[in-house]
Amino acid sequence: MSYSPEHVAFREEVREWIQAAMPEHLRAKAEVDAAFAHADVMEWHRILAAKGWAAPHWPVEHGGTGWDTTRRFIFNEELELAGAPPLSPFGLNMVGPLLIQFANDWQKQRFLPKILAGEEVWCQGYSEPNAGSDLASLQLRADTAADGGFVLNGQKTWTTYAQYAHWIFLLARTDPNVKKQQGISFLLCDMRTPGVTVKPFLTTGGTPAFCETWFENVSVPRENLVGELNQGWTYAKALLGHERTLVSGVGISARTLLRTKRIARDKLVDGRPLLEDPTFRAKIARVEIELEALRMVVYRTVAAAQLGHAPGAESSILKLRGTEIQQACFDLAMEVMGHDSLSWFNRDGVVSAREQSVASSFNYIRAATIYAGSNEIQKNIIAKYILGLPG
Amino acid sequence: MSYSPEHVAFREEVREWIQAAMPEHLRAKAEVDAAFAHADVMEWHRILAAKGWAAPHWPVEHGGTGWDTTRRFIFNEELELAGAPPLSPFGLNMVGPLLIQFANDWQKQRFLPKILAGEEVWCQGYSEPNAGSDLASLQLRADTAADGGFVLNGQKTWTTYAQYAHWIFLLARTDPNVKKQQGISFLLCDMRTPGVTVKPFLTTGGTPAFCETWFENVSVPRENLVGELNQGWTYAKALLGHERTLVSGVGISARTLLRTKRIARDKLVDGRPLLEDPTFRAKIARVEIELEALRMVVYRTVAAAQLGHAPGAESSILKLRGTEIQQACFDLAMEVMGHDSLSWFNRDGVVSAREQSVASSFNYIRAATIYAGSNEIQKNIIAKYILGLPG
Amino acid sequence: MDFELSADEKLLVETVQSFTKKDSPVERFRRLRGTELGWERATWKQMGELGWLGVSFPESAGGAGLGFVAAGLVLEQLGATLVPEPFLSSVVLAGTPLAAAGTPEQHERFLAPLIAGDTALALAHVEAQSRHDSASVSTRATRAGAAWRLTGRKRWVLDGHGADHLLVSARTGGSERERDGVSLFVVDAAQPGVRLERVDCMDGHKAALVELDGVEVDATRLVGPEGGGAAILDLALDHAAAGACAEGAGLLARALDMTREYLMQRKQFGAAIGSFQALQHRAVDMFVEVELCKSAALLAMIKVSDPSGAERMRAVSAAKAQLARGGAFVVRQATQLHGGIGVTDEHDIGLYFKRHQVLAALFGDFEHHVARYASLPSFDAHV
Amino acid sequence: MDFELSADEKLLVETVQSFTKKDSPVERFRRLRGTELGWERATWKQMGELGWLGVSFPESAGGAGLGFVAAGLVLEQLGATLVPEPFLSSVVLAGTPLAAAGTPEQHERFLAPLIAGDTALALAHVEAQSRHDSASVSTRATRAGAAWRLTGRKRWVLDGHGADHLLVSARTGGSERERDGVSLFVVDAAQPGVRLERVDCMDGHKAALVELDGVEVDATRLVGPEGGGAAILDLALDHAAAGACAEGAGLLARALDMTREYLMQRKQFGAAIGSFQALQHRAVDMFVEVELCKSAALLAMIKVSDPSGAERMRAVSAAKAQLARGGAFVVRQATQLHGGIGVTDEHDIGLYFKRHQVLAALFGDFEHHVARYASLPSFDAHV
Repeated sequence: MSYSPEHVAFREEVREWIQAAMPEHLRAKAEVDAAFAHADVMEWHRILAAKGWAAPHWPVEHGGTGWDTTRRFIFNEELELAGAPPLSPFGLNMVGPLLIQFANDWQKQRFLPKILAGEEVWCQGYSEPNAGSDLASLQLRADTAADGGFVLNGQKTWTTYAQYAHWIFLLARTDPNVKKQQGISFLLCDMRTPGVTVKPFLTTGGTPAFCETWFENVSVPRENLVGELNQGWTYAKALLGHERTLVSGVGISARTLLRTKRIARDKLVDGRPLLEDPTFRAKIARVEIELEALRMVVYRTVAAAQLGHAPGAESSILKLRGTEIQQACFDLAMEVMGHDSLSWFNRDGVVSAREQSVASSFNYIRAATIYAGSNEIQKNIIAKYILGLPG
Repeated sequence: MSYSPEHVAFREEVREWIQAAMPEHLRAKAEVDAAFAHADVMEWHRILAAKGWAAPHWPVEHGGTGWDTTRRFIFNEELELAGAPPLSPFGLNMVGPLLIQFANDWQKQRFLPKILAGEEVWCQGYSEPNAGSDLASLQLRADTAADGGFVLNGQKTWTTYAQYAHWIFLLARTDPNVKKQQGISFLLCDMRTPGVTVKPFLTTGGTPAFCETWFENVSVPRENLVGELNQGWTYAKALLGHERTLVSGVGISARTLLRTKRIARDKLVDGRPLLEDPTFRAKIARVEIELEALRMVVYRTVAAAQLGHAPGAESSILKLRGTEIQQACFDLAMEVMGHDSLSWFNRDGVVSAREQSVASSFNYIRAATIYAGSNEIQKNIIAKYILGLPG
Repeated sequence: MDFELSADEKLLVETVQSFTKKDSPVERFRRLRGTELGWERATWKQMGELGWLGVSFPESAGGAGLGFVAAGLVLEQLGATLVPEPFLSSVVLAGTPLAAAGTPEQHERFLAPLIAGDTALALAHVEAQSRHDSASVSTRATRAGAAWRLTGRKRWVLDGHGADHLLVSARTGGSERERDGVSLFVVDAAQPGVRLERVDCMDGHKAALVELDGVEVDATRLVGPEGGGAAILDLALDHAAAGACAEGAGLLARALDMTREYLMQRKQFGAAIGSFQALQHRAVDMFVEVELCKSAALLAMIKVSDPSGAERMRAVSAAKAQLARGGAFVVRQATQLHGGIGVTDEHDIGLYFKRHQVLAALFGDFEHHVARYASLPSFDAHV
Repeated sequence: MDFELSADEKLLVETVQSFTKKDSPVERFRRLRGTELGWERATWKQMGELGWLGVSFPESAGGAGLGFVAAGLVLEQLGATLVPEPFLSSVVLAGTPLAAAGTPEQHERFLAPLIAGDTALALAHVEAQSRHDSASVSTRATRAGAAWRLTGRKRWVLDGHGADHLLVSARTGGSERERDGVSLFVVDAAQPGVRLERVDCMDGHKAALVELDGVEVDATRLVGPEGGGAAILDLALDHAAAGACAEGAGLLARALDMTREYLMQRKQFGAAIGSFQALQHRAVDMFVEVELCKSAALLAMIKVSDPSGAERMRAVSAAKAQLARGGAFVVRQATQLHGGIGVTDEHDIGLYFKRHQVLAALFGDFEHHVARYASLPSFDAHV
């Protein structure tokens, strides 16, 4: 729990660099917790990439920083405290590590540098209308073509930010005649290939985050098959495990609590800041205490990783409780806003800049307990694999 | 929601009668919410019986009062407000109504008057060590004897207050060769028959409420079979439904909240009553609000019954939420007591008389969500029969 | 004790139900939320003709005199399909103070056309600093001869963008948050000096920001006694809160139904997901909260007309707190159990989620009503 | 960042674990709770000989100087099987202020025999009106020449019935609740004027009511500066709270294990009840709370020695609140999932339920620690 002098110095270095490197217009948005546009995110991605800090967790030979786990943790904390735009996870955190682990050399060289540089944007093609929690029952067909390549037909859904993506990594059925987990392959598909249609649709947050993506006779060359044919489920499962620690969202929650306090500080009720109300303070404290306990779980996970240990049982609760806390944070923000919580995408100034996107996020954050393996599925997994309860 | 003038006058009559009829030593206990002994309960039972008010809900021909549902409701509210000892439910509310519905004339004449008068105390023999939630798998054998009577062998558990009981009503297996629900009969057994052994044991509340009861070659005459042979499950199910509305415990909860407020009123923290603390008031209010909503469900159920309607869907939540609220009330009482909540059966005066039994009840009340069909079983039932969700 | 509906009430419920089913299913709301007004004047007129808008006003004020329960029953049905017409905002929130405190002439001029469905009324009482305190009014009304001149800013005037008249709270005396000195005035929305800006609300409804810049009204526009508006506003807010509970009860019951249907229809792992015990028990927990919300709302609908202010406040605060907390559980779990589609704008459940959130926030939120409940004399009764 | 245990710490944990397994399983507690003392002096002596009682005291005070984490690790293991010896009350709660503020002579006289397991110490600080406020002290200490004379009543002196020495808070100056003016004195339990009454606690532990009637102590019995006892008490209470969290973490982890075992072994409807999804998910919810309690407790164990009082209070209050709320969920569900046998005194789970309740109530309950957490400067950091 105490940092070495080197780590303290590192924190200083990171903080100063962020302060210097973050462009004024991004800083202005961060200052009031405004929502970042896709272009903002990519701009910041390229700034980090230029510094060599876009993917600290990647191996050095692929452009990682070689930092120890504590440094990576400090780096994330500082980004969070500065309110920097969170980078898109699909390339850096999802397909990237998977490629590093399972792809061949050509694939690594073709894809990793552009992910790192923020030159190619990725999205994820897993879920289908009838394959959500029961992902293994997916039906998107990848038939083998004469040239050994694949022809895709079918539909993916919840392909978040597909409208911006150059590439999609997807699970497709390459053998319909075996047990459902066994006939699945992991493919990379250029979104600009003829036959790919993307239809963004609104989330309940009123933002076009989700897409449906159709594939009609879409050609995917054989070289875009990752790993072995029909082994895609294995790779995906490895990735899902990785995603779990990703979505604890301790940073988002901490940022949202701070934002809530700032709104409460500025919200004068008959001349007195709402933040001084003991009832509110206690309500916020109750959530913050849970978050602190969860943050300690993250610390322990990070420390164990630092020592080369596999994540312990405690890490499995990160997605579960982390997403519940994210939601509780936005509940609080809405409550603090009072009547202003009603505001929905009105012009600047109707509510304060800091409040502008709260209602949207409050709605969208309901997805956190659903995506990346719903919390019910997480509980099934923990019951079975950690508690060892009978099937 | 408004009472007729007749109902208002009735309330006045009941209130005055209780005030006059309740002996001083019972009133003194009620005043400080002290626990009532079995003898206290039976004394009060006989006073009510002498007035003809022991079983208002029974048909007039069996000693009921003929009151409409509203009057019965008012009567209960006044008993609750006076803190009168709650009568034992096993005779009056459980086996009594069942006998009225299913027994033959001889049985009615033999048993009902003594239940009413408080001359014979009853207990319930349903659960067994391996038949709890899955009650139908009970194994207590009732073999047919040469004279047509039965011979009981086996064990019942959770036979609450069996140590005081003259009679037990029980479910026994009379045919082991059919589907488990079908070979069960409903028998009445004299607890003084040779071969019956009762062993009381302590609850976590430190009180000897529970018993285990063994039957070793216990003779039960044929005349003590209620209804038809092997039809006992049907009768028991009817009774379980009745028990559900009984255990909502709105009265207990209201009384416990009042008690909590009184403790908080008397608990001076540096000269100021804890009841004035806004945080406590809000905490109590949150539970009281839920209780008020539940009370309204009771009102609606009562009103529907008044009009001769079957209990609606809403009545099914009474046991579920009612028992959760009972527990929440004791949580509050413990919190208010602070350090004094530690006290466990110490001499009078270590804590105030009103606080004396709180910790015991706080522990024992955990049973409320378990007994009378655990809340999990209730949820299974509601999911299936009310929400119509698939098996 | 009798909670059976009267023949009149039963008929009313059936009529509204058949209207919502045929003429205003959720798709209608979905379509209208994108329009400028958000609702339709023709439908409003139709509601007036059917007698719904005046159903709870006393006959002396031109209403049907069926009591507030009748309005609650209408709202419960409207809530079930998210009917967008401004019944809660216009009839209950703004109409109640006018009916209760208005003169016969004011009833004739402002309430009668509302009851007929010819006009809409809005209550302009929220200010930037006021939160849930009806006496926190900084808008000022100063005398200008026999007339009054109003200056100030109001926020979140529900359905104010489509209103013909605004009932405005303004300070005619007293200091900042004093209960004495608040007065109510009817202002024409089209009057000089009134600036209305339409704003969008989370739930697809609309509201207005209102600027009053020396708006002049004559003495006939003062509703209730000069300086005695705070009590009238409290009455209005309690009626609106009870109405929100009624609408909420209808909304929540439908959200539960939709969830139940989804659980039976959606298949994963080769079975309807409604066969999974953990989801079944969740659905039961939702059912419990819905029943409690319904019961608490009914009590509030009955008691809101109680001559004892304490009885009124007790029942309304209990119901509103129950709507906020129990209802939040219901819509959150409804969303969760719908899975991915539950968080898309394409599915209706999100509309129910949003409307619940707004109903829970308006007219005093959870903490406000819990604190008020705990401050009533009844809380210390028998202690 | 490094949460690995040192070799010393690992050895300590293993030693305590093997002791609890072999020499003090739950049955031992069950047997001893019915005895007058509730624990055994021979075992206490054994613990002293094993070096556990001084593990966290500084070497300057005769301890092993391993830091508070070591004491926490011992407590976690003792909590798992409900070992009844007064480690928390005597070593942590009463020992901490003596170690922190005592003179070398006082260490020698009062701490050394405690560390050796020859004596037990108890802290007498609770009074009828004091609740969680260490400065609320009405017991008075007045000067009598070079000595002090103590008069007052103390309640719920944990394990005071078996203590050889009492550390008593008494007011030497200041008014009612002033922080200045509280002093600490060591009193012999057997001294004239000291009346101890043994009382039973819910969790099977014992405490004492203490009456001090002009008890005379000389100046060598004053611990810490005259009038400066409140800060020392706060330090003691925070250490005890952190210790309660550690003991609680061990207790909760075991309660979860017992529940898991029961779910796998108990059969109903022809299957282990642990195969029912609703119960599985409940067990997972318990698991989550246990992990959070463990993590929060570890943080408190580390930070309680932080030179910054604010850091200490923040971590301790967070952990104590988590123990109270999260832990309550765990023991309540553990009871519920055990069904009928869970509410009998014959089954161990009820013992865990009770001990948790007491640990949650002592040294500041949920509301106290939430309010304190919210009042710290860190709560407003960066805002």
